[in-house]
Amino acid sequence: MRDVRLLAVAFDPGAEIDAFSAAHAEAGGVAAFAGKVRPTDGCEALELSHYEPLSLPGMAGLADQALTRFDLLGILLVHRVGVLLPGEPIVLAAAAARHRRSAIEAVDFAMDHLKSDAWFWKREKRADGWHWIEPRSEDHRDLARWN
Amino acid sequence: MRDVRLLAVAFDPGAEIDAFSAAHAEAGGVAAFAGKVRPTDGCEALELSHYEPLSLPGMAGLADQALTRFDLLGILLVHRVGVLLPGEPIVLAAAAARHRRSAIEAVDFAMDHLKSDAWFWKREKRADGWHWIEPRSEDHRDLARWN
Amino acid sequence: MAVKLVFLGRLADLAGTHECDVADTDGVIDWTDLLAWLEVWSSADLAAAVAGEKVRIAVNGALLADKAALAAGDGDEVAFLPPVSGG
Amino acid sequence: MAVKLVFLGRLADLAGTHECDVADTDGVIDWTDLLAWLEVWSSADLAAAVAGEKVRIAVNGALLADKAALAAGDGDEVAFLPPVSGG
Repeated sequence: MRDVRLLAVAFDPGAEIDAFSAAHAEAGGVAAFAGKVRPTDGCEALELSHYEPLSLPGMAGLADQALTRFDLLGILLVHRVGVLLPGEPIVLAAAAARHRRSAIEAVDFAMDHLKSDAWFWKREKRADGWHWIEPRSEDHRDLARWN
Repeated sequence: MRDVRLLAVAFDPGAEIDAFSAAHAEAGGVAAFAGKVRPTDGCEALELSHYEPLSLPGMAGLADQALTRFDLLGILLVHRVGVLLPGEPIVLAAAAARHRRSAIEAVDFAMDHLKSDAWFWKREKRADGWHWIEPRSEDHRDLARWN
Repeated sequence: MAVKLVFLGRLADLAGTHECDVADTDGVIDWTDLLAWLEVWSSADLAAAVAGEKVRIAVNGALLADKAALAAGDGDEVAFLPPVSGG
Repeated sequence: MAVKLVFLGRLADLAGTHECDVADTDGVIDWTDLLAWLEVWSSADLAAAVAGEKVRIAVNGALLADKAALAAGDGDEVAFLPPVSGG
């Protein structure tokens, strides 16, 4: 089962994980990663923009890739768009599987792709205004692990 | 920060993950794995017994190992004991870190050790009575990855 | 009728807007027409940025393998996509 | 005074109980005494199981590297730990 959502309002990762786990009663476990806006480095707000004709199909395609590549019963990908405050959840990836290694690897895979291979642009508001966030070489190295 | 608990009553992994995430506001993300009793193969109940003079110090030592080995801000290990019904959560491992790879790897590490290197004995109730669960060679292979 | 242009990320800053219409088009706009139009409508900087090798182009949500092959007609949406941000 | 014995996992089934006391002990119980006591109190099967190389022993929560080095006195707790279950 694939559940892929772009949200313009705040969400609760724990509640999403519980609901996802309940929807996959037959799974032995659920792995998850929830990323949030770090309240550090003088970041006052984070804006996530996207191009929906690519972002949503891209997330759905990523979910399908994970379902094909790992032995999963289900996958959940939730991504915020819009302006977020420090501490707010940005992204949640969760995978349900009979065996824990499949679930953990699928979350690792999904996060590496969501972070650097999905159609999102981010800018940060600091005391001196908005700053675009560039691609990071670390993300590309992470991504290359799956080739 | 280390939070290690043995619980004799049911718990809610999503609520634990949210509380853990809130306690680590400075983390960029939280990775987690929640394992539950699978309602398959005719399992009617699962009993987890432990030897507390070893089980709780063992979990605390595992948490400390993870804190030393990975770049974490905190780790949460929760394990049920007693009789559990199908669908009930057995175990939750969560890690908070500045970077997602550290958090995901720490959860992977903690689960491999909790599953086969912790002082828990399990037996399953089936239609014909209780059956002890033996060690699995797959678990030992998973564990050997960290040596 | 018109071709709709959509600017993402820092290209929106450079263009001064998230989207605009290329109105009064007569038939199909190709890559050369588009760069010329952007230069007049906005700036040479925007045209150069859009032509940069790291900027991808999508027409109606489909990425172009080769930007020079662009051919957009009335009702089409052309999106300019700079490199996405890291985690 | 007594030495407390604790049986974990399937050893509890074999012993018929989770724990018992070795009462009226006079000084220290060593490995040979213990096996002899288990055989009389329960069965040769239990003594053989406890002596099995996969069964670990802890005294007051500290694992013994060598079971033959066991030395338990009044008030001590000796736990018999079979291999733990898999995931």
